[in-house]
Amino acid sequence: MKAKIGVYICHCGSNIAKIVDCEAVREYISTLPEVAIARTYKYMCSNPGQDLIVQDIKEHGLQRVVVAACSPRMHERTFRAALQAAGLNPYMFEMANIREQCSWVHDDPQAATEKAKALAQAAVRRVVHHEALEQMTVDMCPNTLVIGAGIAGLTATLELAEAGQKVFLLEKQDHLGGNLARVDLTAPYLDSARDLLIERITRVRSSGNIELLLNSRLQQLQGYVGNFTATLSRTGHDGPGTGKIREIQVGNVIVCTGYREFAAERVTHFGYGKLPDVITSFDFEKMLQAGRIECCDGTIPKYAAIIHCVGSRSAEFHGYCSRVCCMTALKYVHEIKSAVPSCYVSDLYIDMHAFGKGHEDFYRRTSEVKTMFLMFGKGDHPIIRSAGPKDDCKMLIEVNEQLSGELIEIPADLVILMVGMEAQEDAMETARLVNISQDKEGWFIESHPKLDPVATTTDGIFIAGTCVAPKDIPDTVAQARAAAARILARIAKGKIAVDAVYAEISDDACSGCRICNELCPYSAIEYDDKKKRSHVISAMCKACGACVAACPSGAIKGRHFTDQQILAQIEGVLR
Amino acid sequence: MSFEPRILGILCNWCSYAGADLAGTSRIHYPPNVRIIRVMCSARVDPTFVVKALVSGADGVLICGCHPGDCHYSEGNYKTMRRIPLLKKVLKDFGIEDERVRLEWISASEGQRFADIVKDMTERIRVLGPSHVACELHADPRER
Amino acid sequence: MAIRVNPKIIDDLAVYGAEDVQLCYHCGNCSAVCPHADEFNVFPRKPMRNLQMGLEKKLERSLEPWLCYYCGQCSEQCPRGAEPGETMMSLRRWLTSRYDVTGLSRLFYRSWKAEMIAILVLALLTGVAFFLFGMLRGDIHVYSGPGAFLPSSAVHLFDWSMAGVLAALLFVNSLHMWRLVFGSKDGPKPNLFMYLKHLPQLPWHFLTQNRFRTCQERNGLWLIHLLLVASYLTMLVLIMFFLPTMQSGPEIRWTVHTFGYAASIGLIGATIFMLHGRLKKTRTQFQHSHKSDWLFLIMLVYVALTGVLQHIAHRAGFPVAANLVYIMHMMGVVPMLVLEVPFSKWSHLAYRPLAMYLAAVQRDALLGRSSQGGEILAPRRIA
Amino acid sequence: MAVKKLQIALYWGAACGGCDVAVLDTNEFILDVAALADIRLWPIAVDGKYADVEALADNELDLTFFNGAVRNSENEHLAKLLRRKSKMLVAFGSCAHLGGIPGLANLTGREEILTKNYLHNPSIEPGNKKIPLPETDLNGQLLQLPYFFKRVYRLADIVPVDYCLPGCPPAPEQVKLSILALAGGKRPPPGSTIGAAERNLCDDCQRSKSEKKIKHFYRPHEILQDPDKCLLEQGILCMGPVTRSGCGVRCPDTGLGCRGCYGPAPDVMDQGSKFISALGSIIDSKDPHEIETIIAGIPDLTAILYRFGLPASFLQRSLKL
Repeated sequence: MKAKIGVYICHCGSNIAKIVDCEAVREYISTLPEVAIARTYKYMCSNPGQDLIVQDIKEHGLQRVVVAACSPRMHERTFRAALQAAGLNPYMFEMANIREQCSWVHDDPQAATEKAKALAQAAVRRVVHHEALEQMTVDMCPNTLVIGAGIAGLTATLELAEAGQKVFLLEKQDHLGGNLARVDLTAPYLDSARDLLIERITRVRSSGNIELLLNSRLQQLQGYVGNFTATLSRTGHDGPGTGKIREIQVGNVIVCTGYREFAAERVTHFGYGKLPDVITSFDFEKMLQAGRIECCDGTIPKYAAIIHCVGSRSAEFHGYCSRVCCMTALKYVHEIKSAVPSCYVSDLYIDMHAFGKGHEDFYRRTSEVKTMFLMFGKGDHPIIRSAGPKDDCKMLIEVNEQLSGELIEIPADLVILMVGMEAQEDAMETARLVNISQDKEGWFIESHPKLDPVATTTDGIFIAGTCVAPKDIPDTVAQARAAAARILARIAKGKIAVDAVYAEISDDACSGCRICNELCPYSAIEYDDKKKRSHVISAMCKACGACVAACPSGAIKGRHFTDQQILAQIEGVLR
Repeated sequence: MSFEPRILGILCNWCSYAGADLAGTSRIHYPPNVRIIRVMCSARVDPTFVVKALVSGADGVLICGCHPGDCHYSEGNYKTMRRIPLLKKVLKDFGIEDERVRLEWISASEGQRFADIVKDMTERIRVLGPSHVACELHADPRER
Repeated sequence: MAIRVNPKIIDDLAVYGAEDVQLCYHCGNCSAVCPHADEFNVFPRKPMRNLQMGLEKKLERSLEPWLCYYCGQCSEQCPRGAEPGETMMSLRRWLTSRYDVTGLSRLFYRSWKAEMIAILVLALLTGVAFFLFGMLRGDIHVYSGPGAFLPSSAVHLFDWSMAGVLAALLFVNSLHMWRLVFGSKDGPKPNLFMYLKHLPQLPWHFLTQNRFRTCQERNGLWLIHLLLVASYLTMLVLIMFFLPTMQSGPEIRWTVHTFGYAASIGLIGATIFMLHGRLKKTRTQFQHSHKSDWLFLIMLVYVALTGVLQHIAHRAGFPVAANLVYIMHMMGVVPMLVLEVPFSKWSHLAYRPLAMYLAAVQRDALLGRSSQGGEILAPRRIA
Repeated sequence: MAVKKLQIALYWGAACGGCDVAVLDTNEFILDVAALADIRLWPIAVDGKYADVEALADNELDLTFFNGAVRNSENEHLAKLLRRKSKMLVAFGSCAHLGGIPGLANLTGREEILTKNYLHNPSIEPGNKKIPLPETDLNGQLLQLPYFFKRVYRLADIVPVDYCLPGCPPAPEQVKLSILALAGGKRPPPGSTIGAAERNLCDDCQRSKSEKKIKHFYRPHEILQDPDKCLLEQGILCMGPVTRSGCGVRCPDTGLGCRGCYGPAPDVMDQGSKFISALGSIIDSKDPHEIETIIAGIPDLTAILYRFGLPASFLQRSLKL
């Protein structure tokens, strides 16, 4: 039975028509036996364009549709919706990309038209083999697992709990607050970190919907979006029930495991660990929280120096900028000047990144208190040596100052190293447990850096805060709330549609060779010992097709990307 | 008229197909000899597709995937990284020039790189000349 | 060898008027907009940088503050309000105090009360001295001619001796300036030929302040300044060489006095203009006025006015009044010349032309050295 | 008159005779066949001549087993002749079904084969180094020889084939069952493969199968094998996963990787390229250089992948002919 196919060639205004002779393509395509109707139109993606398709489906009973226009990444969803509106299964549709990959990139009209004909014919040959596919819906467990109880974890947990949803807040340490708990004041408005946290921690402890699990770690995560089973274990050294294993059912997971500060001793030329008065930013925060700024021997420093980009923006450690240390350094200048007005503060930086709200004014106010700002080159690094007996300071910092072009020596009694951010040491393990990937620096990879920053390619796993990339508190809180909001939106829908495109194994073809079993990065393929057959969990399958290509008995069929469809398309495009 | 090679391009949806689209939006011109089909991941490319393309008259096959480590499905391109060399080792025994089948890593932001690779491959295959794989495949066995 | 930074310098310079220099974050707009900055003298940014970092040695050796005529464009451009123009002005004051070997200049700039006391004491001394001199030798009723209260010959002698002392002081300080600029061992070493080649620049800049013209084409301050200098020089010549005729007879000797009147009008007019400008802050360079600026202008007006009064009194036939005003005039002139010229703002009449001259010599020396492969002091391209 | 006996014929093209022996291996069963049927042509066992076959009426033969590939004009002639004469033509054994071992000749050129065998062959005395030609004048008489094709074809490339009975040689058990099935009247759908299962060897292979991550390939004699663990997992190239079952897992049971003689599974179009896909997936390395060394460790990969099915593959032959 010859399938009735409608082919629509789009002018896209002049974007395609300028180079590709759409009429010639239409004529050629109409000669193909499988094609019932072939039309050209100015803007297929416009409403009248889509109505054209809907009318043809209704009047001529078209069973399959091909649109030769822009990239499927652009309007495949639009046209599928049009088919659905006309009552035809949305997967009975194929697009030929004759704009981004033809008219826009070729200047010879004749060759471009020939190519457009081939691409259109390939789509027709492929769509002949398309099958109707239905989207599966799975019900959604409303509980959420939040990993990490820093400012991001606390914010996300409260957002969900106060919306009436059950939340499991998992924290590997024995206290809440994460890295923010180790900080005294925050830049640029110098409000106290303690106030930010205390308010949230009290609300977390008093909320009925939150189950707080301190000293606990994620052991294993199985299942798929809406139906995860998380196995947790308590790691507390003493506490009751150490090592106790517990299983919980959750619908979504938010990973906000935060960051680890860069180990300053790795930078040998700063002498951290050898020179007692060279301390890291977190050591200085402890001093601030204790309320006294003093050198190791208890004396008040006459000269203080702050060095930026320790471990960040450097070839041998981390290339990225850790974003928060510049403003934190200026915060330290303010705190030193207010505590010890007579102290001369010098600030060694590569570039002053004052990009956020109120940062530039903060930077200007720091200049007004006569801080000596010294710029050193990106590849260069200052060297700290202890001073001689006749010097009036403990240490001397030698640096190749860029703004004056001079090699200078700076007196310093106290040197604060602004250590950058690094991925947590267990980030690799966390990533493997929840099946998300890491970039080469160890930060988790988001689904789309601009359009989808809090989701990951693994459905149901969200990421927020500094575990994604270095960022300051406002961005972290914004991401935490974004993740929580997306989960609330899903919970509100109740059901979750699982994509119709996935792989499936036919039982009578599978010979149990198990070659496909560990190919799947999402472990969506299980082996049934009794029946000696492999089976794909369709909800977890992301339709990458690795197993479909690998199955030596051709038993795995990639829905919407079957061998038959692709081979037909290949033959069609090489006509 | 000089020989115009016909090359099949099999591009992965998340990186190389997006890169080819970027070449389009940035109006980076390249020869029209490569005709692209889209697969979800380069791991979906079965070497049988490449062989089928060669016997269906393709003068060259260009397979593109994400750079190792960037794969949308985290490990897909590693499989391609192993299948294509295996295939090329076999094709050599069939007398098919090594440059007719080519594997390249192209990220979604490398429109220019995709155009350059297409230009380079088209020129190399134009030099190699048409592929004889398809012709006299089904010819009468008796011809001398 | 690394140069030691001195964070205290910036506080010292605040006294000389550089309040906002720490706001500068080195965008370089000021140097870009300055008509006189070039690859050898990147100012005002470089001096401000040395000032921020407290590189005293570098500041001392720099001629750049003198190359700036404070047109004020840089301060208008500065995104951070760091007033680079004002900083250069304060650096000139600091350099004047640095060049001065006696240390008085430093004292005067640091506390204007000390300067006021010194002026008053000196004024009283001169007043008493002249008065006694006049009472002993001459008749208060006689202004000029034989038996005059203050005979022009005596005043003449006094003027010349004071000029000699002044010239000596200025010469010593200028020599100190030269040593600071070229004395250091790693600095450029000009040869005699370079000194001679550029020698004509010294009188040229002294008389015309030509550089002031190029950066002033917008508001004509150069013309007024030129008028002031011309008037001052004419008055100097008249007093130094034609004092007897200036002082003689009640009738007006037009051949000399016309110059006198023109010079006086020029002096008073220009000074009033400057005073008005500073009071009303009409231009960028008049926004901040250091005490030494006020003192300098006030004394100039006082001396000019008393000079005119004394002349009128004498011509109108009031010899006693003329003599008294003459003493008051001298009570103004002596402190102005003795204190203002070598130790305060007026010393720029010597240092500026010398700086232009030395800068030209320095440029040749640097070009010479660079052709022998030496490192040019021009800004290094930041890698 | 007596019920007409079954008219059957067996012929061998470019073959080794193993398939005919396989028919004999059915032991006494062959006697029952002889009783039931008239064997009109069986060059290896019966004295029928070509002329007798040409004398037959069309479709007079009920069943013909054609084993061996089509290598020269004589094989082609007989293939066409037997097709005309028989109702049911069965491609018997790997050579007829896929091209078999002779098919490997398609990797080298005709001239190369003839010069190697007739000129450089060490066993030829110096005087006799001559390449036989299709027609030679031997002292006044015209001597004709079959024409030596440029490459080897499977039977299905020359004439339409009703059934394929894979195997090199087909298991005697399968031969018996096939004869009974075809003779017995309840015939499977035409064009299908008989005497083999629908699934691959792994289905019948008793070895335990678990995670497949191969760092290095070995030839069977190079390692001490674990008798009950999957050979592929031990690094021995076994074509089992991509080859139809039905042979009783003869090779893997003896510690030798399956050689793929039963041909690909029903949904697989090219046995060699499909196994490349599977093999590439289970090589355990992410580093291009390490991958290179692992692949270099496989001697003569093409011959292993297409040992029996070269003419049946998409490419069919090397371009070096």
